Amino acid sequence: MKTIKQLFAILAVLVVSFTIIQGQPAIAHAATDDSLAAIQKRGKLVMATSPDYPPYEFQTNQKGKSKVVGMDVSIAKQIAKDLHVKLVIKSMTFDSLLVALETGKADMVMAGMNPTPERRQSVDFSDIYYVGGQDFLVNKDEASKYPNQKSLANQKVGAQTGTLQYNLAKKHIPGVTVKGMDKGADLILALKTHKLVAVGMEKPAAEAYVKNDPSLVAISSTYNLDENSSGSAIAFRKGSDSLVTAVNKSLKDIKQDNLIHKVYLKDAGKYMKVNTANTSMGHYWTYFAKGVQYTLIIAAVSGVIGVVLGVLLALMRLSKVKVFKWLSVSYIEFVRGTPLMVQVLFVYFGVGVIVNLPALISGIIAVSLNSGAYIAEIIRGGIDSVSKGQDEAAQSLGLSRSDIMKSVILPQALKNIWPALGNEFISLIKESSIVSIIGVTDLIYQLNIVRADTYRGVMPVFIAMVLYFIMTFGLTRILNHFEGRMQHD
Amino acid sequence: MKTIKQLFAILAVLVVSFTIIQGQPAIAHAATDDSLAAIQKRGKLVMATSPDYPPYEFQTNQKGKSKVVGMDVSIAKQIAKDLHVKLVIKSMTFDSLLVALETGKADMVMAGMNPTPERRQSVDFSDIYYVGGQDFLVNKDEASKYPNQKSLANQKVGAQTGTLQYNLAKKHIPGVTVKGMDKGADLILALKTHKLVAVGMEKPAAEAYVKNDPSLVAISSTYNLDENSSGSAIAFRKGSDSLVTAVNKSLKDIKQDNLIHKVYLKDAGKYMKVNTANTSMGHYWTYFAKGVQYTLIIAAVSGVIGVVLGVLLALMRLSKVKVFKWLSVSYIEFVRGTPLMVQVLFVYFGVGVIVNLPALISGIIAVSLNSGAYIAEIIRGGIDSVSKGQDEAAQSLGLSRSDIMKSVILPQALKNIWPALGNEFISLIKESSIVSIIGVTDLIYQLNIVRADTYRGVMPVFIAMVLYFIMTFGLTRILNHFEGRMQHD
Amino acid sequence: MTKQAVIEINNVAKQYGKTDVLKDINETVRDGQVICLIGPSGAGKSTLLRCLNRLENPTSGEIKFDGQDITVLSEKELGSIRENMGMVFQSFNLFPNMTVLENLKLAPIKVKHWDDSAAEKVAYDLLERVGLTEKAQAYPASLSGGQQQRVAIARALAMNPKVMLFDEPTSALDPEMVGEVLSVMRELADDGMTMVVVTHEMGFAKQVADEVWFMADGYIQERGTAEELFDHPKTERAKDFIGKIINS
Amino acid sequence: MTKQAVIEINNVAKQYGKTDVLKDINETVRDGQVICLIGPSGAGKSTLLRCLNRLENPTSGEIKFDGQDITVLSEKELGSIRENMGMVFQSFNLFPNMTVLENLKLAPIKVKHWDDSAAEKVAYDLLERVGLTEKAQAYPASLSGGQQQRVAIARALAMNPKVMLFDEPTSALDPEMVGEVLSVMRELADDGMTMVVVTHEMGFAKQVADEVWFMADGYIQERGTAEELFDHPKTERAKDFIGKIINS
Ligand SMILES: Nc1ncnc2c1ncn2[C@@H]1O[C@H](COP(=O)(O)OP(=O)(O)OP(=O)(O)O)[C@@H](O)[C@H]1O
Ligand SMILES: Nc1ncnc2c1ncn2[C@@H]1O[C@H](COP(=O)(O)OP(=O)(O)OP(=O)(O)O)[C@@H](O)[C@H]1O
Ligand SMILES: [Mg+2]
Ligand SMILES: [Mg+2]
Repeated sequence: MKTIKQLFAILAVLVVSFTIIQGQPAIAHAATDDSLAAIQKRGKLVMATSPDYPPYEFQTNQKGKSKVVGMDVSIAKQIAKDLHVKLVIKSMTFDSLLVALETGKADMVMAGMNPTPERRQSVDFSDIYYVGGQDFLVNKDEASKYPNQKSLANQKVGAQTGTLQYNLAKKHIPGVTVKGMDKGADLILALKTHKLVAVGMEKPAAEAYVKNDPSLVAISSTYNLDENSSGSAIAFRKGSDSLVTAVNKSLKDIKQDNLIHKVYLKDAGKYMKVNTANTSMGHYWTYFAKGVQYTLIIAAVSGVIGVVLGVLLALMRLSKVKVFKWLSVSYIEFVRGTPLMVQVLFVYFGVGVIVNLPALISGIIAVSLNSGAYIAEIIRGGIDSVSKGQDEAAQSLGLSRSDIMKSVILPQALKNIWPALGNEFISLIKESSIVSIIGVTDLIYQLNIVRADTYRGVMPVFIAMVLYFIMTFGLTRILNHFEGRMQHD
Repeated sequence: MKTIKQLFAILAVLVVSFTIIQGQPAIAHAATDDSLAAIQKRGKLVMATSPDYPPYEFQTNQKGKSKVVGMDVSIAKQIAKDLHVKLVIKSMTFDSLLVALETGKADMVMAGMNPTPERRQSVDFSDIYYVGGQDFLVNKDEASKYPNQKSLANQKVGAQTGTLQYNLAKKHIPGVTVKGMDKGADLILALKTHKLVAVGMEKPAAEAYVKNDPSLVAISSTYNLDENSSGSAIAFRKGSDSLVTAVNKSLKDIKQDNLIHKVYLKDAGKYMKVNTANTSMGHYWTYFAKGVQYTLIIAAVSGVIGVVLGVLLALMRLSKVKVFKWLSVSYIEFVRGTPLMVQVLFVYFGVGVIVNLPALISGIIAVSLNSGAYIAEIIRGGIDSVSKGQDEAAQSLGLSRSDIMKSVILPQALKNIWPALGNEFISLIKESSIVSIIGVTDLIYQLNIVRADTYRGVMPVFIAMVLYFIMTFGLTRILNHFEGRMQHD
Repeated sequence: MTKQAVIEINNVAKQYGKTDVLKDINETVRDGQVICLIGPSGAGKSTLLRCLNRLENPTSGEIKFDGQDITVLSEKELGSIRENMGMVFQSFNLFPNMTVLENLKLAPIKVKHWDDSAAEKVAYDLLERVGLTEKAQAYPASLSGGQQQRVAIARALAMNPKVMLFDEPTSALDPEMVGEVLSVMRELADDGMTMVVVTHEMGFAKQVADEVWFMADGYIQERGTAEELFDHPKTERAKDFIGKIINS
Repeated sequence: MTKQAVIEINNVAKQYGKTDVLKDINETVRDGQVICLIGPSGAGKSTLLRCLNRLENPTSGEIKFDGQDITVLSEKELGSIRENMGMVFQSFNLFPNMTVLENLKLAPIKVKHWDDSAAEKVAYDLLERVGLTEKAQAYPASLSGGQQQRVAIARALAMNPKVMLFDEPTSALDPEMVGEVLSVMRELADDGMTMVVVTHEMGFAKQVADEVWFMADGYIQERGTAEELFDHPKTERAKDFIGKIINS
């Protein structure tokens, strides 16, 4: 994240510089620095931030109301207090922050921002108030075994693929095996399940995890990184010397009292705890509900199409026209001989070449085509299961082929295949789970989102499992009910 | 990639600086600049590079021999020619390049390297020889519709998640919907299937794609980026002024003749073509072979464990001990009521909490536990299918319960369930595809790798499909053979 | 005066793959005759019967019904022949998804396109004839074997056929139910119905049959009245067989 | 002098759920007697027979075999009783996964722990007795119904039982095969085997049975010689039933 933020910031600066050079009316680059006076006159200090980077700044829900909190916010409040003004917080995306500063929409920017040389060219920075640095998370029960970076030599260490942490670990820990994964939650899980001994992470993030999970501890890295790349400072419009000086005074006091570690981070941690409490499984029920909904939609639609297709294929297979028969047999055998997963990929990518299909439609098509083949075989089996005597009795009464099918064979076949058809519908619910691989938001997909969001590995899986069971079990019951009503004997 | 490379380089520089400050014996920072003379005396120019960044530099296989080629290599050759020396290429990881330079292991570094201010602090750079910039890939048939960045307003544009391109597009194209995906190949596919109208990409990468795929064209972006972030230059040890001057002269000639675009990139493209030719599906057979191997291993091992488990569960279900019966029924119903996919996740993450299991073992356990439940039902069905008369006849002869099971019921049951058991084994081959989601290198997983590697979406899927069909069809044949041999009547 | 021939079987042969089931059958069934067909299992009795209404098609030879060769009829034209030939099976073959009444009404409505009330009237008449009026609304599964077979006979009669074919109508029945079915068949014969019956009920054959045919190895080996055939069989094959069934 | 009682049935009743199938049975089978059990379908004949060797356990009452009450035996102790009571079923129930010889050898080897050659000798003796020596290596599926039933009888005899129970042994057979099975049974009776036979073959009953029991509605309604019962049934129930089976 930080990496991307940095890049963004660079670009933002470039764009801003460019804009200025182009002759846009630049605001208030006063030669005489009235920055502090102006604020005190207005009575409010506008801070721009991007609240998606706990514990620096993040949103929290309290009694249904969203609020920006975090270490940076605490510091800003202290500064505003020292300046005897009110603090106003403006939230925006990270890359808009410096633009907001330049265009006078904010007086300062606090967003865990590193005072890189590029940025220093376009804005002023306060003193560095916090040096994040790099940590490793390890399991508490192994903390004595892995007390420091050195002890990780020759071990398995995880990091997000393509991040600074990944490369640092690879480069600086001798003999290490660095295991890259995409999601932070997966890394934590792998750590907790002892698939990894440590996970490299930026210090504040690591500390956030530790606060949320008592079974983890953070150990500091001993990478040598320079403060400008890893420390955070407050950004101001160029030439806001009086404001910077005032703010630095506040920061100095904050540092002297060690407020950041003693109070602000702890407070932030508390909010994060609240966040976590709010985000217990119950809190995510909408996610699961959406997943269940999609799963049922896919199963239902595919089931209906599958039956239509199945009847067609079964009639083709029983037909006397060789080509139809052959087509149907080939189709059925091929579909039943290959996994649904590969069929889903094939439809998504293959049919996609011809027409542009959303993932959901692709998924439904693939599942329908698949179940059509199975249902065709069930129907054929059902027709075969009606004793030959029934057909002969009907024939010897002089009934026509189509009357025999309609009045004698099919009604009995339907009764006979009802259980098999029911099983197929139940399979559909289960097999629709496979469409998650192409990004359809079914139950499995939603489960993975919840897993990533809550850092909890097993619980969402278990809940999904129970939900699936409820669906299949419920359907079984419904089908049994109808089966009972079809009995004549 | 470039983003990561940059970060790496920064760190490398930091580390190198640190090392030097610590008093390590620094090599040959001669006050008098003999850099050029030394090279000419030795008669060879050592270039360090990291050959994984086509078309800048990359490895190519020709007649089985691996060789570093690319635009940078062509330029270096020209430089060496101009200096009347031989070119020696040393391959290493990107982050070791500047270290190699500082420690005298190389005379220059060419690796599509951006001359950032940080780097300039520790090394000297030549003039910028190539400005990569940012491109968009669009479909050739829509090229007239989307001739430039402006035309992409309000459209769907793709980029790799978390990259510069993603953020640039999001920020600078009005009304755009940026669709992030993990893999380049998936983006291209989405583009070609018209799920996207354009894909943002670094210019050289975009050009590489265009060279490989005649249905795509690249259009330049109009982002304003500064050369130091997007241009490439050659790095030298600090103070190599004479060498830099000589090299700049060569570069100037090269630029004058427009050799880079006219010759070098085209040559690189040719090699990439060769690469692509070599990497036709046939070339990837080892990937598919490995996938088939793993798929078969998983299916076979799970099948064996499943049968053992199935017999156990079936006997428990038929036993008179209520607890056994209840346990078995609950297990079977729950497993059959939930998708294998969620079971795989559950075992991988759930059982992983207790013991540390590799993905392959987790996958096999999940598939075994799953098939055990189905096999148990098949076995129970088989035992039920033996007519009650057989049991009564055996009882009335005075045979003991266990003798009846062993000599009368089970042999007949086995014959009856053989087809169902066969179907279950065939299902196993197909269902093992699901373990790919936890990273087991089965056929589906391998298919995805090939897909990413070859930029070809449908072909690998199709091949995997055919391979699956061959496996299931082959197994069907084998099973039929054995079934034939079991017939007494 | 010999009555008019209803069914003429000329040189009929039937093969399944390489096995000859019927070898060279030449027989005539005349109006109002009751023929009993006996013979060991596998002799080809069912096959011959099923050839008569084209449930099977003979491999060669011709079968004339009312002078018309039915072996050359297309699938579509068969309906009219089959209307005139009722068939009753060993395993009853009632339609389990319909009530008794619906079983009886189905063919008149679908084939003869009668309206529902006409079909219902005939159905009730026939149910009375077989003594099952009170079972009209029952499903076949709730009936005893004997009752099912009587319904099956009524169902065949609903089409008002000229000939009735019976394939071992009582051999799937419990002994105490055999009588009720045979008595229905006896009444039918007394009413002058032309019948071909595969059966081993010698008592029935002796009482009702105008002619008994003994079939074995794909040929009609012997033909005669019940007394001639049961009491004085001429061929060895017939002697052996009749010895066996009387012996029990 | 009345022979010694082999089986004594005292106050036996049997319920399935709420339906009373056997209501109060009190009978005795003496050494060497042949009993024929007749009665309408569902009367409880099979149930009574199956109670005799504890394939079913009576709900109340006692069944003594050689003076020992078998209704109180545990599952394990039943083996010794069943060795002494052979049973033959309507549907033969040969083990299809074994040859004829293996069918015959199984029980002697597994239950009596004979060695293979001793079992084989006895098996061949019995096959000769039922006239099927040449089928020793055949699988049941390749035999006709009559042959299968004869093998089933031999298999039961291989345990050298004191009593043989038959449950409609000929009713699943084609008519011409009934004779061969009945003649094997007749020989068995002539050799003095104690037998309880559920059958409707009146000829067989008249020739062989010492006593015929007529069963209906869960009771033995009437008991007597075959002549008494078939020709002069006393109860209405018996008259009706016997009328039906003679009528056919
Ligand atoms: N569809 C068929 N395909 C092949 N062989 C057949 C077919 N139908 C009958 N057969 C064979 O034809 C022969 C005569 O059969 P058919 O049913 O006509 O004998 P049956 O005299 O009616 O005997 P049963 O008294 O057992 O009914 C038998 O050997 C039988 O196996
Ligand atoms: N296991 C069982 N559970 C419930 N009811 C049963 C069971 N076995 C038999 N019955 C019922 O007990 C009654 C007597 O059955 P049983 O088989 O003894 O009659 P049966 O005299 O042998 O008749 P059949 O001549 O048809 O063989 C029948 O109504 C039957 O439905
Ligand atoms: Mg027949
Ligand atoms: Mg019975």
